[in-house]
Amino acid sequence: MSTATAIVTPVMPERHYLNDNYGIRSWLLTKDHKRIAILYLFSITFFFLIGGLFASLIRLHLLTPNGELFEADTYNKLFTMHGVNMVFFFLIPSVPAVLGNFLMPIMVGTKDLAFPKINLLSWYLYIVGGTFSMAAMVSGGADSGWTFYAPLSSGYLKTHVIMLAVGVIIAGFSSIFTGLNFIVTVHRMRAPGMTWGRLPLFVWSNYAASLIMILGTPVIAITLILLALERGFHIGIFDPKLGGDPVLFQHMFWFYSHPAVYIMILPGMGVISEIVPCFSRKRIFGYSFVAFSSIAIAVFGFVVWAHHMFVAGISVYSALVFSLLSYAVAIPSAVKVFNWTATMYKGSIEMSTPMLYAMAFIGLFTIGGLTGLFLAALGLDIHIHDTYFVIAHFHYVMVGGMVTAYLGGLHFWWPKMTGRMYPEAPAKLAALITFIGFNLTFFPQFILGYMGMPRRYWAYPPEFQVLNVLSSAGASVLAVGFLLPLLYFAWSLKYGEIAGNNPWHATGLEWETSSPPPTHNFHEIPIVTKDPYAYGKDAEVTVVH
Amino acid sequence: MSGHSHPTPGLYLVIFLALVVGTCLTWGIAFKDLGVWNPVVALTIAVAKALLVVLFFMHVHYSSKLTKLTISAGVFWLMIMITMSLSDYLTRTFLPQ
Amino acid sequence: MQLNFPIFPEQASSMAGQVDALYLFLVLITTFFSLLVAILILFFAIKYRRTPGRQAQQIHGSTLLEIIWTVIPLGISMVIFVWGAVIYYHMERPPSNPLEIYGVGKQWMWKFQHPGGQREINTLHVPTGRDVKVTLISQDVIHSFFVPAFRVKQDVLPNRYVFTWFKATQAGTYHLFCSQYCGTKHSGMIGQVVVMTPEDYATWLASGKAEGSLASLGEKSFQQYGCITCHRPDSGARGPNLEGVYGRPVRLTDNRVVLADDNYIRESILEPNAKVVSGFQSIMPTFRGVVSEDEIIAITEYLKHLSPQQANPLNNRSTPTEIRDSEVPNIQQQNRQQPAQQTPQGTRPANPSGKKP
Amino acid sequence: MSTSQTTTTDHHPALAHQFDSMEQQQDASTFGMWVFLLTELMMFGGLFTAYLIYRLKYYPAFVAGSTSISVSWGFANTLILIASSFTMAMSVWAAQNGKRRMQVWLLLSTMVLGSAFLGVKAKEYYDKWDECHIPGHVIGKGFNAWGGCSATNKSLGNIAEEIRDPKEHGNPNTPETAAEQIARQTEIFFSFYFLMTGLHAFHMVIGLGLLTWLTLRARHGDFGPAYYTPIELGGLYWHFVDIVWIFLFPLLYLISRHQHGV
Repeated sequence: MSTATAIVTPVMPERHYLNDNYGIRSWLLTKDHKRIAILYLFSITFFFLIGGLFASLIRLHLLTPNGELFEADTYNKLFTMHGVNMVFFFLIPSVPAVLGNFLMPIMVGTKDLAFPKINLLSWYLYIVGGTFSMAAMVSGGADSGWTFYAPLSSGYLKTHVIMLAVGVIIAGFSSIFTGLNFIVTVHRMRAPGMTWGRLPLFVWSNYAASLIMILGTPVIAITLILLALERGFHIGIFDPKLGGDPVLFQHMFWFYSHPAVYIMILPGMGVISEIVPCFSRKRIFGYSFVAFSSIAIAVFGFVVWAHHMFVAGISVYSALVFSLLSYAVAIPSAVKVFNWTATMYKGSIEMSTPMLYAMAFIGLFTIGGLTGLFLAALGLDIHIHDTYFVIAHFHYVMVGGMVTAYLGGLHFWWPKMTGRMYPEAPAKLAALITFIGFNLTFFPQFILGYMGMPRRYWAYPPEFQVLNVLSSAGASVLAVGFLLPLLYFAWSLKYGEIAGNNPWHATGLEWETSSPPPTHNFHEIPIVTKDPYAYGKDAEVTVVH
Repeated sequence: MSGHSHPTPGLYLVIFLALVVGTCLTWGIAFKDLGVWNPVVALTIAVAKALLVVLFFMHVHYSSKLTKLTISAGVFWLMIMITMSLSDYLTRTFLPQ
Repeated sequence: MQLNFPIFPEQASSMAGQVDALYLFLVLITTFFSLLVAILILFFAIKYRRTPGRQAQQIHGSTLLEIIWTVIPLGISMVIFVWGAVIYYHMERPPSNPLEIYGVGKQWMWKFQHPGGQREINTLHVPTGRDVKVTLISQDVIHSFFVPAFRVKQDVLPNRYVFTWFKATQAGTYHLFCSQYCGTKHSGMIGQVVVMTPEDYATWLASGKAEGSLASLGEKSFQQYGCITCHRPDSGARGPNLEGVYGRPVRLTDNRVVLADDNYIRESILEPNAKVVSGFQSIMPTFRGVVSEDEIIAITEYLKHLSPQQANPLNNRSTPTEIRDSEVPNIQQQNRQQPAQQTPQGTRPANPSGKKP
Repeated sequence: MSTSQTTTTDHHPALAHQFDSMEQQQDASTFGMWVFLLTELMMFGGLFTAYLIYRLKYYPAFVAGSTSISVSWGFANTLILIASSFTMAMSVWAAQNGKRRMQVWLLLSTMVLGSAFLGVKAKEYYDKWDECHIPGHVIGKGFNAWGGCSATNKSLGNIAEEIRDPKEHGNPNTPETAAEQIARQTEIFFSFYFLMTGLHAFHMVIGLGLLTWLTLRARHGDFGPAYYTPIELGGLYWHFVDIVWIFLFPLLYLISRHQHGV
């Protein structure tokens, strides 16, 4: 087995998962987790572009205060479809279903996930769910907002809410199956010697996210089923006119949808925990604290949901409890940020593209997380709830955090997935453009929100225009930053440098196998004898065959 | 750890009879007026029956700690959902003074 | 175009300063920690950049550091929690002797009713220097009453009264937004809050074209819907006498004691069988779909005037559980035998005016 | 498949390529099933939470609704389902001990009992249809807690019965009587009744499908002491569905029965 060094020119392996067999059937009926990851990569990119297109139209519309570009109904459909596409069809599956699917089995040292057929089923469910949501969109759209609040969505709107809800329910089951596969794989499929203390942090964080997927997602499924039934058959569950309670919908919705933001961010944190040690040439600082903070976030994430409902008419005492618990989630997040920072201390830092994204992540996530404290503080949340402050906050976490981490991870493992390097210069440029565009887009929204501009407004008072124009200008920069990688990734498939097994000289089992890996990941199942992130003088020998 | 040992048909039969008795008990007690205790008793019997099914029919008594942990986690999360939702509903009428 | 570019909202209520203080404190915290992390990252990235011949120094971690950066954020966040909770508690506590205004939200407008009978749409006039309590309800979906300059917001629910209160300090005109997405014209469900000095406000009240006070409107409805035929003070009444009921605890048939507040009265009109007063049959028909939210508000106001000493029931009581049995007025003294079978006529109120709503 | 020459040990035909041994495969599959049942638990849990909140809110209506459904059928169904759980557990035992014929017979009896359960359920649903207790105004003849559509009123509890009022229809603005309010609120009870038992019955139908497949494989002789994972997983699923019913029975059928008798 050749270890990539500066002297030996890397070569493509003769056979790998991409050329093992050919034809459309070999892809659509594949049970190989790596191919399913590639299928996911293409499909979530599609939904990301659709969602991004809607975002651009929203920002374009908000250039002027009086709602001159679209009708109010159209605008409402735009933000609904933007939210649904991005949350359920991009953010939730992004890192777990693409990078996680590709890497989890390799990282724990096994040939595949525990249930390859269920893994494929999960992709098909995703596609069916996506088809429903697209169908709802092309047949006229839905304007319930991605939060589907009853009784508006169940009794008042005349759009395709049921179809959209069915799409989300089906996509939910896709995510359940991914989570189930990850949990069983981590528990039961680890290579000899791969103890829990030797698991890469990417595995830990995906494991934590999987816990949320399997425990939370069924609740959103049943909630949306109830909503669809109320809408379709006029049975009274949430609509007060029929005797229901609209606040109950919010409880049940946020029981999933709050933890769901950790489904989105936790795997992203896992990516960062891989990139930072690799490009600092240094062990992760406080491995066990980073690992357990993921689990802590997953568990605490379930007991804070009503902080989305402080003004919704919940009990005062309940609000106090939920506010207090919300701070419990902030602590493990802070622990992670400090540990990543400390990892860089006295490292040997190489500023390549994944590292740039990781650094951007740490900074933007810090802002996103800290502004979460504003929203958890009861008296302050009353004012900024449902304003652009909330929008800015969660975009800092979701785009500044999650999407940045996803892009960083994609760059980091691109050579492993395709066997070729992406071009470094345009990639660094794209990272920079994304960073600038992102801040320009979303920072003004914090101010807008505190000024009192409510979210989901088709028209707004003129004094908010300057900040909105700034934000829209930033969005156009951001769009460029997001489109560039599409171009150079495509270019690299043909013209990229041959990567070799381990272009980053990283540790971890995925770098021990060839790039791209063979169909069954390893020629021989590895026996693990070293801690993860064993950077330093014995870095090159982590695996004994 | 009893490894792969599993219960015998005799034990299954005993469990089955216990479940039947439990069901009859639930049914019988439902017609006695126990005040607020009616649902409590009914649910206690239901929990006991469910435990019998889980431990023996589903072999959890003979399974690994991981399985037991998995089930406890499920029950724990269900309780979180129920109690924390109710924490809102049951304290709504209280206003600060 | 004139460049109108504020970055901080106006402060026009007694609460605004408190909220802003917490906000600025958090801005400081955020700036400090964001800068700390950003500077550290950039400093490390430059200082420890990869140079030939220099190796990274392996450090496994430090439990002491982990404890420090767990405890410090925990401490800071507890300060924020307590601070935020105190403000919130203050916001949720109803003021004593406020000016009571009722608001009804519907797709896509706000309707307000003043105690003097003045009605407004999408505009709310309030005086400075006085606690104003706005009791809110929605006719359809969830809306949210949001006045940024006052830093108040409250989701307006269908089927249930909620309230918010503020004390305006600055005369002026401020935005009123609906901040909970409520359908097509969500962003059109806006209005203004006009804050006036008490003198101007008095002038405005006097100039308003009110058809009589809210309570007198309520009295009219009370008669029009035939409530008066059963809810009479005499001993032959089929329903409880409502004089003096508002704001008092009442005992129900199942021996529970509830407070006869706005929500209870509304529920009793719309779902009369839900909480029946002890000693009475549940024979009252429901007025769901018959009586409008505005009329319910007026009737409530009328009942309030029938019990003037209890105009603000919630101010002198902490929780319903503290109501002692001795305090429960005995309004079932006129308890009489009900015939087992009611005739259809008997169950429906007589309609003296003869006109159906 | 060029590089899959890794497993050199005994290769059972049912061993999937990603597992090293049958033991690992069984372990992983059983654990996977449990994780799946966890999601099922949370899904039913959402319904149970909502049920609980409305039960607290509309207790009299829930009593009226509950007493209108036949406790005898519910009781019988509970016994049937418990018996089917017993035969299911026994069939797993038979598979583990290599008793092929017994296995098939036990699976078949489980299916018969499961179908009997669904049959009873269908009968109960039909009765509710007949009494116009289908909530909503889309399916059936519209909800009418009076059983008004078939003019026989045997359904509501005595709260409504005592003060029953044959009010004239037509004017939507006529105020409802007290009895009608309870009747209207029982619609929520029936919403939950149909949702919970419906979701449960849906799981039963899927379970019957699984059992059919298992029976065919058992007849084929696929299962024995060395390999019985599918039948064990089917058993876990079936028992879970049984447990859900163990809770549904008291929650739906037995609300304040003592007030009203059988």
